[in-house]
Amino acid sequence: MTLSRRNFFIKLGKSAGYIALVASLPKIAWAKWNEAAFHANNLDAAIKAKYGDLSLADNAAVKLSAPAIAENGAVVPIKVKSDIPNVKNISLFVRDNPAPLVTTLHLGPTTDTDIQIRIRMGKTSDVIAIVEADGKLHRASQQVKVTIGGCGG
Amino acid sequence: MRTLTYSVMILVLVFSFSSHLKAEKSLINSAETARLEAKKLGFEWSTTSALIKQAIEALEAGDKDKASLLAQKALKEAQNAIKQAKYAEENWQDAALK
Amino acid sequence: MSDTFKIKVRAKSKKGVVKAKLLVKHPMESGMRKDTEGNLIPIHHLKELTVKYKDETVFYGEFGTGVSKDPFVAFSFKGEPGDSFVVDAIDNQGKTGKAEVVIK
Amino acid sequence: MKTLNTLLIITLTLLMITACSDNGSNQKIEEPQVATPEQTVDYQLEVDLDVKKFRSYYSDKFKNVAIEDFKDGVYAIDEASREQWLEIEEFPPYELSIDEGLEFFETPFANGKTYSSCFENGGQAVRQNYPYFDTETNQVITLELAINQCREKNGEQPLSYGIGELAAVSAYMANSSRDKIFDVKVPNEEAYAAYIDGKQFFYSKRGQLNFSCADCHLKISGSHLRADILSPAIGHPTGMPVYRSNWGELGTIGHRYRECNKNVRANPLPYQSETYRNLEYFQTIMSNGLAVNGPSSRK
Repeated sequence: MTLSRRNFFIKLGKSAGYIALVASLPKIAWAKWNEAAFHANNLDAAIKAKYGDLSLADNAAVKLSAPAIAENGAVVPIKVKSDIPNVKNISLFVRDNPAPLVTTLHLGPTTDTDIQIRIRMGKTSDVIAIVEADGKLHRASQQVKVTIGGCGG
Repeated sequence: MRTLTYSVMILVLVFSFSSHLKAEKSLINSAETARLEAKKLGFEWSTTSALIKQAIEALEAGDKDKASLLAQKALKEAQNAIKQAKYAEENWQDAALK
Repeated sequence: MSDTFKIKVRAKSKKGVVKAKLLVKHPMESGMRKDTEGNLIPIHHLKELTVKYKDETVFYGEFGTGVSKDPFVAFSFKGEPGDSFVVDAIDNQGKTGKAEVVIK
Repeated sequence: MKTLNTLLIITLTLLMITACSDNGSNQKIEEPQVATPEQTVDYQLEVDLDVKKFRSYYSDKFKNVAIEDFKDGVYAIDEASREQWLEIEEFPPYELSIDEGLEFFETPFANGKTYSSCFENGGQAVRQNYPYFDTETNQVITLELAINQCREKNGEQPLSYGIGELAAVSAYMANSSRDKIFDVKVPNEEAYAAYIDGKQFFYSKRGQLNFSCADCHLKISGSHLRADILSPAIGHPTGMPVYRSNWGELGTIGHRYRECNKNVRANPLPYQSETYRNLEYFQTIMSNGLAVNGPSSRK
């Protein structure tokens, strides 16, 4: 439903006409933050709000790297890489966070599917990366253990 | 910390003219004296002043038993801290690498 | 509090691919934390960040409170040393951050 | 977690009670030893012996770790957390503090002077010389104390010692000193007394949990305390100031000392109190030979 709006930005890069439009209406870009998806309080709802009914399947071509045991849940380094062609965006979810959607990173046509980000995890949970390409969703998951520290070593 | 010392002083003033609650009052005073001694030695525990504060509050609320129990606990803590300081002073070298 | 926040960027090109690393100075308040007086600290997080290289958007991120304090994000795109790109960011309180970066 | 917590506390409290009652019964009565007066005591020699023992203790304990790598703290001894740390160090959040520190460092005081006027070499690459024992005022001068002394000398208000502007200035100065080697000296008897005071603090049990610095960071360093791996004490000061993810900000070594003391339920001493400065002096001497790698990031 809101697909066209979501992909608006990426399309911008491909069309000079749209660039002219965005130059005159720069605020449009900021309207895109997906409120429903970020406010969803469970994983399924967040994915649904983000991606609607696009087909979703695990795909080993999505390389998610996350620590098996997070040194500190406040700062968990995550990497996502893939050689799947035509990737539009990558979303990261933490299943057991109060709001599972952490981020959506949209990639331009010349941008590699190779990102790093540091995320927060309240407790041990699955981390899920979803890569959207050609109208399909490709998923990789990994559990990250979060232990509560005492003195910090 | 200042408020605590202040409230202890108030307490002393309020109760010093009556023999009422004398035992509890003096127990709290002993705990506070011991705490200050431990503090001077640099070994005060972070838990002690809260116990004394609670003891004073309990006494003000008229709960003598609770006040007494808390003051005793605080006193014991402060005494242990002083012991700890003395023990460290005399024996720390035993723990050092040989 | 200032209406802007800082963005620090490192960008190096190697064989025509720019590795860009961004560090954003931002408290990333979850809206669930309390201050010392027990009052809830209002939610305050980085929301959107756009990277433009030669008038093309090469990267655009949406962020929620699940991102760490002082957010870090890295990505790669095709670009040459000496060229520059622009980073624009905004948070949920309307504060903005901007950086112009020359690729090394 | 709460039950675990309680259990730990109970165990430690029991330990503490045993230890404390032992203290009572085992009081040693010894004749105080009167040292025969000597012409000159080479205090530096005594200290160098201590350094040697300290280094070989950790080398024996962590056989795979090269001595110079202890500057990386806990990440020298634990591979899994090292990997995550290296990812963070790729672009660490303290980089923002270094920039802030530079700005503060270069902004003139009201009298037109800057911090650089107070320090050797304009304040560049001097971190490794701190703390030092000032033979004129007979006290340990830490970098943070020197920063505030500089401010006061120039008619400025001192900064608070834990976090914020002072920590940022310290971070900037440390960063300009990267890879310089610590070589802190003990020049005379008074300095040796300060060193011994710091050493005594390091080995003294304190707090409700009855732990000394040495208990955690020497005897059982490398083992787990709840989810934390206890860092070796060698290399503690090299990475200061530190951006701790737990704090979400940069703090000084004093900030960490106070936190550590609170962790064992001891009332922390004031920032830059003589004892904390002496402790930093002792700890830095124990880390002599290691390189400055502050500011650093820790969990």
